Amino acid sequence: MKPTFKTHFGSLADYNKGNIEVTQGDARHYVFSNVFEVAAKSAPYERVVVGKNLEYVIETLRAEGQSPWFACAHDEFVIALDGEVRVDFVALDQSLAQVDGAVLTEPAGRAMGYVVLRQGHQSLLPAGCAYRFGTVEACTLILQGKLGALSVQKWAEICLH
Amino acid sequence: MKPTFKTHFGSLADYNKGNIEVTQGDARHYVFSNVFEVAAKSAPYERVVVGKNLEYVIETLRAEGQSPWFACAHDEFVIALDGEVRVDFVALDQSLAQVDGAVLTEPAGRAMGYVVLRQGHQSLLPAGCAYRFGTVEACTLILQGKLGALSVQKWAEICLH
Amino acid sequence: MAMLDLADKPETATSYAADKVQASAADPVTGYRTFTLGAFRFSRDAYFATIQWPSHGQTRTHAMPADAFLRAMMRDVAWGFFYGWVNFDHVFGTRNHYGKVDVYAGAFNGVMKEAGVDYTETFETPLIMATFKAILHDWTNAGFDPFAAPEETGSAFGPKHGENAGAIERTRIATRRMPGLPDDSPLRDDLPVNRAFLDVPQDEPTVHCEPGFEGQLHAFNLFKYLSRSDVTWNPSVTSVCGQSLFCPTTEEYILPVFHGNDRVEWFLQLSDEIIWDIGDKNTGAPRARITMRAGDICAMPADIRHQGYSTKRSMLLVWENATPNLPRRYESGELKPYPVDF
Amino acid sequence: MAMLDLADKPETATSYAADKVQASAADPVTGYRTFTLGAFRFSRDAYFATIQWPSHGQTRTHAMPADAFLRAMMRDVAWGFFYGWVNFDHVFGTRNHYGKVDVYAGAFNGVMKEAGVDYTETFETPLIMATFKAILHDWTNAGFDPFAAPEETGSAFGPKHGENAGAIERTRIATRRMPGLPDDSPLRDDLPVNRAFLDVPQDEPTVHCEPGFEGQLHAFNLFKYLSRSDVTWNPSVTSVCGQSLFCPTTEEYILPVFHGNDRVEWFLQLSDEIIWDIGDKNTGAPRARITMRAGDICAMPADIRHQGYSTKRSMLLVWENATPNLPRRYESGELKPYPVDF
Ligand SMILES: [Fe+3]
Ligand SMILES: [Fe+3]
Repeated sequence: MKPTFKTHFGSLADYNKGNIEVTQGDARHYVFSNVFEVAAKSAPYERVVVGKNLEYVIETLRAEGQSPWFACAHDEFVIALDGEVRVDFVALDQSLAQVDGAVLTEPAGRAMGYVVLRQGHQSLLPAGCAYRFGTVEACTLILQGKLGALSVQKWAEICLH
Repeated sequence: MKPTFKTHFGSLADYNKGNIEVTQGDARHYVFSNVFEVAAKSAPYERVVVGKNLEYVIETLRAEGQSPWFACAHDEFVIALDGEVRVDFVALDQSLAQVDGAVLTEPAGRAMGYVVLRQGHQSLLPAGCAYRFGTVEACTLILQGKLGALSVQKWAEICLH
Repeated sequence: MAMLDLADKPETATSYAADKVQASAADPVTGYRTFTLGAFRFSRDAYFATIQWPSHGQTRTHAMPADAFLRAMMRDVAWGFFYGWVNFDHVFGTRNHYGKVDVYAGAFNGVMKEAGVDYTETFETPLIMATFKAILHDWTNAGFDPFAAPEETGSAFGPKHGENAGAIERTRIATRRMPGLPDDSPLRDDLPVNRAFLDVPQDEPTVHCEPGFEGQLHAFNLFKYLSRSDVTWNPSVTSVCGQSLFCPTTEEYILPVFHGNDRVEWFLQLSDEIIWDIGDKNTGAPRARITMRAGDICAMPADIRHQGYSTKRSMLLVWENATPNLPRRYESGELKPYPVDF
Repeated sequence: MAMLDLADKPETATSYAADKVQASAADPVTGYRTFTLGAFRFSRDAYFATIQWPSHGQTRTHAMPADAFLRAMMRDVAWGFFYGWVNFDHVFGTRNHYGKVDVYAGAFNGVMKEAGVDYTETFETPLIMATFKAILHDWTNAGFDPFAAPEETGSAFGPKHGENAGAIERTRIATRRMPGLPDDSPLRDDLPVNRAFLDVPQDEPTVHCEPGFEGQLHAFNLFKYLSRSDVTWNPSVTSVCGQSLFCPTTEEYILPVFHGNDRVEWFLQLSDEIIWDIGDKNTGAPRARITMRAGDICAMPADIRHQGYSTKRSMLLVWENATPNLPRRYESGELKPYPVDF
């Protein structure tokens, strides 16, 4: 018999958060949240930290409409989890201050081009470029980067405990 | 590929005793012996107890030459483990005292017949009959019965500890 | 008599509680039904059997590979819940009260018990028997025999495909005195010799009865009988001396349960080798590892659980004691957990 | 860089210590060789892998089903001993010291440690790598792929028959920044889509570069890439931000090891569901059971071990941190075992 499989991806509108059954210890130590739930309950393009490992972070964003321009002195990566998002890139004329994480910017420089990401697509956000997101319909992004001035930590609000 | 299997039975002359690796507790509690080793080191037809569960026992015997006549008020069972043994039976004229375990007897009664057991053969030793064993070559028997006057307990001598 | 002999009775038990079994409709994706027994919930999917139970208002969950679960449940059913504890693994199991059966999760796992996330519920034997048999029937796919050694059967995994009622419904005739006697359980001459016992002699003992004593002497080839066993880890009675039962069995791969006895049990290794992992009965903490080779005999004390490993199919004589009230006598401390002081 | 990326280096390690591997001749009955590494002895038969070690002048023994052992050892080799502890089961495992590796038995089992029957020996990485690879080669039969899900491969059991070097020797190109970039690891367009991911869209993102910026923008379909993974429970790096590594992997059945990390690790469930059994890192005692569904993210603290269950093949993003000296910083207490206080 040939089974047919249905792959379950989540989305802003359709996620089913898991849970923790604790035998010993504190559920807080697992820092458990759901990126769709976090994105659903956050402001558009709020960079909410859902994972933190020393100075490194995973942020989740609700992409909705046009974002401001971001720029970052180091590589970041974005994955679109549940919808279509366009990312425009600008090569900055001036080099960025070497700080961790993204900053807001009004980019001066030449347009490099754009990528259009759909479910499961990942894009490099190259160091030293400005980038902004735009969507027709709201969707969820995760970003790999470093904790920065724009990172929002609201663990007690988002995590199981 | 078709594997060929070799089944390993033990014998008086060829046994390979196992062992106990204790993590917690006392090896004595497992009352571990080897029936071939016990039989090899015991007198012919000594009924050495190797298993005891309340009043019930497993005895091991080295069958060698002719045994005395035994009789028992309840069923017993014998298994020949490693050689040929003949068991002769006599139907006793008088009924036996209702005691546990076998007793020695000089049987008065009619010969019932005999069985010849080889490796792995099991015989009923019916209640109320006399029986004796005879072999050409020494071999090992185990008996299922009850603790009786002829049962020999020498646990410290036979068991791992 | 012996729990072992209940093996031929589940049919009856099932029939009279079958209407009480709580089963869902078949899942549209996996094809398996979900069962509830009291507050326990049993579900399976392509790979796993999942058990759920309530604890402090939360649902607790435990999963086992489906093959391991079915092998364990097959033994529990065939043995009529056996003596004492049948641990499917370190979390889930049953405890026999002979007429009622406890089903537990975590209750005999040191840490889970201490953390208070364990759960036990007691059922009438016919209801749990009917439920467990219904689970076995629904969850066993064509080609998988839970009684067989892994090398001798197909996969238990995948979505539901067919069934294998024949494997599950093997019935056994109880032995009263010794197989082959008139009105007693049959010998196994029509079963084939197992591939691992092809070298076991198939001769029969000589039985000579003098005139007038016909049928009063009886002997058979026990090793031949065992070489034709079509199941693993499933003792059956071959001699009965009062409450003393010889229950030999053939073993290959891993005993699908951790058996925690409510009395002392003895093992006499008839052929080849079995390794036993011994754990504490209440917590599961390791106690010992015992290697038994042909001719070795040893006791399983009443305060441990044991699981065996046999690479080459081997013959094991399990010796049980069916004396009534033993669980109480061991629990009260009247009887020591080990059988002999020396 | 990341231990994960050592996956393409064992060949080298093997070659330069291959002459130091201690192996017996093939056993005439089973066909398998026995290996020694320091005081450890590794043997296998039709069903089991057996590990022996010395303790107080006695030999201690532990057995595992051969399939479970080979699946665990395959991961340990492919991961280059990974971060921290790779527990093959509750008794045996390895601990990475990055250049040297501890092999232990019982040392991270609460009861065995307390009873003093544990043993640990430290080896130079090339020697243990060469030995483990030699064991994998000798003990893996034709038709068994230790990287595959049980539904996708044959049996590991039986006497030695053939080999499966292809499965064992899968090599991976280390990712420097992101797969598909020039001079970086390749995409997986030539691998077939796994049977469980046939419904995963295979479209590629649009990448439009303005003149003069050709090759400076880069995107790919990560879900497509994962849908074509031919192994299970084997993370590989798909993006590198300093010491931060995204290491997604596809999971089916049971993670063959209990991983005890020497740092905090994060999981982001990309599709379907995984259940994690969490135990104490030192004793193995149960701590929690975590159900993760698509979009769930959580941390694995540095003081636990974890083993996952995935019935439907799922996509899991493992997030690792390759910052140097982390083990020391966690062990010294400088860093708490969990990543966030709230
Ligand atoms: Fe038992
Ligand atoms: Fe891990």
